[in-house]
Amino acid sequence: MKNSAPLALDLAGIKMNSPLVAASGCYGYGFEYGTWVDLREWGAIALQGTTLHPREGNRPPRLAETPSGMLNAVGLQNPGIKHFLQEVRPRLGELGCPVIANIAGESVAEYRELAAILDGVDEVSAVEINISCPNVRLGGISFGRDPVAVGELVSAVRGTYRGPLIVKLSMEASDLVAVGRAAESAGADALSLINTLKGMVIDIAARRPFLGNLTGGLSGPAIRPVAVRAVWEMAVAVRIPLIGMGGIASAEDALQFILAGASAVAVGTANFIDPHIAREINSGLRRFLEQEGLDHYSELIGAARDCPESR
Amino acid sequence: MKNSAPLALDLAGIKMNSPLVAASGCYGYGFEYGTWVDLREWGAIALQGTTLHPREGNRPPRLAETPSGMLNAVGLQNPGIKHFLQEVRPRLGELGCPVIANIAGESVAEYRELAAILDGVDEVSAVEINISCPNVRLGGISFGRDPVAVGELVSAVRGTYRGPLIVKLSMEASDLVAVGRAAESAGADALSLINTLKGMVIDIAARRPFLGNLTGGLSGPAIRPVAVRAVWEMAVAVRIPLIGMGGIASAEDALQFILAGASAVAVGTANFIDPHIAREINSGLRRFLEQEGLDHYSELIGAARDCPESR
Amino acid sequence: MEQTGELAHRCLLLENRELAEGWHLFELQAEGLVHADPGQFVQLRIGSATDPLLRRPLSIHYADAQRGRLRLLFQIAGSGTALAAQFRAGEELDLLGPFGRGFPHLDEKAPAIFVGGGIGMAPLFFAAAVRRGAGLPFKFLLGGRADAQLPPDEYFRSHGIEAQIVTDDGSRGDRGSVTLLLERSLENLSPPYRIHACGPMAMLSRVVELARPAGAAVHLSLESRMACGIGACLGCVHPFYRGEQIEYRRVCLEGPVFDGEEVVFEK
Amino acid sequence: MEQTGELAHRCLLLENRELAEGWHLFELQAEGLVHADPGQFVQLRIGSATDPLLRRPLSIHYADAQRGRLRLLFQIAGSGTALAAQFRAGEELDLLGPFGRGFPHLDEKAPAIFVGGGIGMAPLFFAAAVRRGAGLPFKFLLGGRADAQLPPDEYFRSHGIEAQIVTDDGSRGDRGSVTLLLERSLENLSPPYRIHACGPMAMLSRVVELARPAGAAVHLSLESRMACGIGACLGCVHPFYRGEQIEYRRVCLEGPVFDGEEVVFEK
Ligand SMILES: Cc1cc2nc3c(=O)[nH]c(=O)nc-3n(C[C@H](O)[C@H](O)[C@H](O)COP(=O)(O)OP(=O)(O)OC[C@H]3O[C@@H](n4cnc5c(N)ncnc54)[C@H](O)[C@@H]3O)c2cc1C
Ligand SMILES: Cc1cc2nc3c(=O)[nH]c(=O)nc-3n(C[C@H](O)[C@H](O)[C@H](O)COP(=O)(O)OP(=O)(O)OC[C@H]3O[C@@H](n4cnc5c(N)ncnc54)[C@H](O)[C@@H]3O)c2cc1C
Ligand SMILES: Cc1cc2nc3c(=O)[nH]c(=O)nc-3n(C[C@H](O)[C@H](O)[C@H](O)COP(=O)(O)O)c2cc1C
Ligand SMILES: Cc1cc2nc3c(=O)[nH]c(=O)nc-3n(C[C@H](O)[C@H](O)[C@H](O)COP(=O)(O)O)c2cc1C
Ligand code: FES
Ligand code: FES
Repeated sequence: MKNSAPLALDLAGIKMNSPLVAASGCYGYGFEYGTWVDLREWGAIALQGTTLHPREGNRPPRLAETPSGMLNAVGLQNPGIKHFLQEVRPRLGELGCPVIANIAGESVAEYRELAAILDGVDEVSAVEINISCPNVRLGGISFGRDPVAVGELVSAVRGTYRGPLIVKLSMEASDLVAVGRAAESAGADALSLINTLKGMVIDIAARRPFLGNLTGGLSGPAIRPVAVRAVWEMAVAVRIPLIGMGGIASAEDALQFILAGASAVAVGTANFIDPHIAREINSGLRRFLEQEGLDHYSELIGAARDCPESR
Repeated sequence: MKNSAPLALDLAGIKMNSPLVAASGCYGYGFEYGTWVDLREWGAIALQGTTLHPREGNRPPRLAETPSGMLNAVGLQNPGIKHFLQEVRPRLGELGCPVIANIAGESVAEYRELAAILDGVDEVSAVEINISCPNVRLGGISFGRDPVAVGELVSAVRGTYRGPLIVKLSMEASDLVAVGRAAESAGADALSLINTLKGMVIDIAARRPFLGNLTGGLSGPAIRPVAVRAVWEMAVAVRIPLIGMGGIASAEDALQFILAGASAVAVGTANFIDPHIAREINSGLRRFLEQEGLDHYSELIGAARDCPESR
Repeated sequence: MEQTGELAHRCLLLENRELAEGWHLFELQAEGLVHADPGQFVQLRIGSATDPLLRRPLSIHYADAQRGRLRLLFQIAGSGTALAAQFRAGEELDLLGPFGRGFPHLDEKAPAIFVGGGIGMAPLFFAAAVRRGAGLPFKFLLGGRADAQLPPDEYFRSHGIEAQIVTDDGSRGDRGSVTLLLERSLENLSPPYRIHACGPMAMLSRVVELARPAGAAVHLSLESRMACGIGACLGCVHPFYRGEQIEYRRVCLEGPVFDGEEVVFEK
Repeated sequence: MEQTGELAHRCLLLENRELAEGWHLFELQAEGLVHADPGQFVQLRIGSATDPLLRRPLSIHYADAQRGRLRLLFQIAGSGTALAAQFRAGEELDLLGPFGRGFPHLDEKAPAIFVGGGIGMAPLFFAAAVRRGAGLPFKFLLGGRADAQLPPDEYFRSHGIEAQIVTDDGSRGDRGSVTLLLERSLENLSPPYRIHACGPMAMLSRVVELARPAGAAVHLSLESRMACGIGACLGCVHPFYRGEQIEYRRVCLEGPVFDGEEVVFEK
């Protein structure tokens, strides 16, 4: 994983200049922010979720602010994989950093088909399968909850996609660690965690749920302690690298996840507040390494486990 | 449930002047705050958790602040049920409002014994069984996760305690709604939800978890959207009343839970910021009823479900 | 304007004035933002902590490119704007922008009618001032709740804007709604002209109805909850007609100003 | 003092002065708090939003009962105190208190030695001022990092306190730690006397060691993370010896001032 540059890494085959990933759904296709900011600060950009068929998404309002967090119920609005190949793919080279395609299906077959299509796409460095979107009702089957179902799903996708395969876990899982282990056994190369927590805001004046979709996914600093804990628990359970996320908004926050056991970290909501957040965090990480006299951030991965109580 | 006073209720046999409950573990035995504030603003006070044997609790630090929330890892420090009967019980009359005893055991037998002891205690209006404390390792068995285990536990306690029995649920449950239904079937008179979410903060300078117990329970406004959603989902699944909690700090917050389906609401963390919070919320609720031309708050229970999308 | 250059701006707050009841006018030193178009907006950060978390979108109310000065005008609507109202001269504000697409065709000869409902006048004021500067004809119609809840006449006049004002209670101008004013104006005017409106949805809907028989082009500035403001989160969408179909468009990127005929109004 | 009366206080901030590098002195109009004892503390709310969520415990640094004035003195230690440092004169602060048990025996004839490490001097100053007011003997020993990181001599003198100061770099007083000063003081003094100390744990531990041979009573003011401040949440506990046993006591209610012999120091 080590490299001459203090923040560079090879994450399950993705060559990254920094452990920072732009979190899926929070960074569009990269171009939106690319108009304004230097995308090379990112180790990789996870694109917004793509489905087989176009999806119009949920009815508005789709956003609600909550204490130190926000709910979103976008509902995977996207133009579908065909449009992606035609319109988005040719432009991905412009981004200047590795691209992770995030996919969601309504059945195992759909996930497989999406993965098979992306297997031939050089512009995409890795596929992240979202088994966890809390804002979409996928015909009743909630893939993310059950370790056996997740195992089957990942095996199926693994059969058609040869590049780095990341599985993004849901906190809705009946047993998060078991789901992570199932994904690993079925051939996942890395795990992303956590996705948003299912939440709700009631509009008391209207006496109804505020969001058009009733519930939404909670993201932002509010969920950070839950996310750090999830990474901590997963890090001892699997051998594949973890991409930690949930409320990261500073180098200090990122370090919490790394010390807990994450090899890389993703930033979602914080982009909305500070579009230059990747630059900020990278330079904060470099400063920390200098202060602590370390050559490479990977020396910190999981280092909080060395304390006596955690053995 | 209705009564002449706009905020009064009979919650599963507990006669309350207000739907506000002081949340367990956040209000000591009531006396600590009673020195300073008028406890009659509370509909009921849930005492700090009591165990069969004295517990010294977890090693400090036990608290960490997080964005719009806090982690605690008190670890059920308490002098045990014997001390409770001798020292606390005689003084409970002073509090001036109904008292809910919150109990936690290390085995079904312990819960039963605790409940049996409290069955004879007039000063206690109800028993709340905590199947969910995330800060205590109870010999490996985590009661709160599994519907079958919860059913057995509640049945056992139901056999020895004749008063109102409240079951406090854990978000760690593999399937929250199933656990709530199991508790109802086994004879629970009400459900409390939610308890804290398991979380963690890493001290990056020390490169170790900040809390002495490594992980802690996340409470406060940060978790409110998750708690409102939990109440919303549970309210359609069971017929027994719900005591909603998680981040309530204002009348507006309390109304979100009530509109989502809670018959009563509990306030924990917000007491630490505003010890007069019960008075504030009660008067806010009365103001809201007046504005909306309602006679009793119970007309609002679950009213957010009347919106077209939620049918 | 082209979307190049800096996105993030730290701007000195020169003045925070209560221009009407609950309306705050910020005068900022903001060289990087003064070339924005009328109808574009900024995202203001409120405080340095994580509650409130999201920025608040505010239209550019006026820009003085020569002096490098920018104005925002906002009404206290909730906790975020209440906190913003407490900012004091001398503080540095944290802004992103300019975002979105503004009012089109402001340089056309045909008269422009600006129709504002309450604080909806904020971006229209800038548009009117631009036309005024270019010597192009326009009308400025404004409705409010009461005299005290609108800026003083003098504020408009000092910028060469002759505002026609009505209030719900008749405490300034006639009693009535701004769409009544628009109806009257349209009687005296023959096409072509353009209508630009901003205000509550019910008012905007009525404006579109009134303009339709006259065949006048209408552009509306919409509001929506926003997170990114930049087109990346798909959070701020509103439904629009696209021929027979309805599609969601991002208020922050495709808007906030849209062709009134395409806006879907029913819930 | 008796714990009766009001718990919640809204107090006008009269002055916010930077007394030393990163040290802020608040002068408050606070009639309801001025009868507190030295060593007691208040819980200060930072902002009206939910981040930061918890109040911050601060010792009462000085109370002028006649003029109804209260002082807090704090060092910027993190985000909460950094925000507090921005409060301006004219704002109303939200305080709870007074909480806890203060320094005992301040009215005794036997000399008192106050030993402060850095900002730990905050509550000791009040205790010393009380003894000074009663004409009772005391010594005031203070250690700091450097001259600029301590209040000016004049600040002590104007309250009749003759502070003996050492600094880590020798930029004020001798170079060294405050426990060296204490060692010297004890050489020249014969029991009975009482020691009251506040500062970093390592310093407090050393103070207890030094006092033991002389058989002097030592009271220490401890710090701890707090939520309620009132004894209800069991969050702020520290371990103490109780005979052979170790037990947790609440710093907010049983403390913050404890008998030094009972404090457990090792991790
Ligand atoms: C492009 C655009 C330009 C705007 N220009 C102005 C302006 O010039 N002057 C002005 O006074 N107001 C303007 N607004 C509205 C302004 O953004 C909201 O009033 C403000 O965000 C409310 O924040 P709050 O915290 O005070 O209220 P909240 O307590 O958050 O909510 C109060 C109301 O404000 C709305 N609101 C809350 N958050 C947002 C958000 N992130 N985006 C949009 N609406 C939100 C809600 O729908 C709610 O009804 C504009 C909005 C948009 C989208
Ligand atoms: C009884 C008591 C009296 C005190 N009196 C003073 C005083 O007079 N002047 C002064 O400068 N400081 C005093 N302190 C310490 C002061 O409370 C902390 O420095 C302050 O809470 C730090 O908050 P922060 O947000 O700036 O720092 P944070 O970013 O929260 O943390 C910085 C450091 O402060 C400590 N800290 C954070 N929160 C708390 C908390 N709730 N309680 C205790 N420690 C905390 C942490 O251990 C951490 O190392 C006192 C503490 C106690 C318990
Ligand atoms: C507006 C929004 C849209 C999102 N869409 C997706 C998505 O399409 N696919 C996905 O895997 N995660 C999605 N997420 C989850 C984020 O990638 C991330 O896991 C989560 O927000 C926690 O990180 P944060 O707190 O840094 O935002 C979305 C999050 C937000 C806020
Ligand atoms: C310091 C602290 C101690 C707690 N102890 C208990 C407990 O002993 N038993 C219990 O059932 N819940 C306990 N809880 C959980 C609260 O009762 C409540 O469910 C939770 O904090 C969410 O509510 P809040 O956000 O209003 O605090 C504790 C919470 C806190 C903050
Ligand atoms: S606010 Fe994010 S897309 Fe418009
Ligand atoms: S801070 Fe709650 S018991 Fe001390």
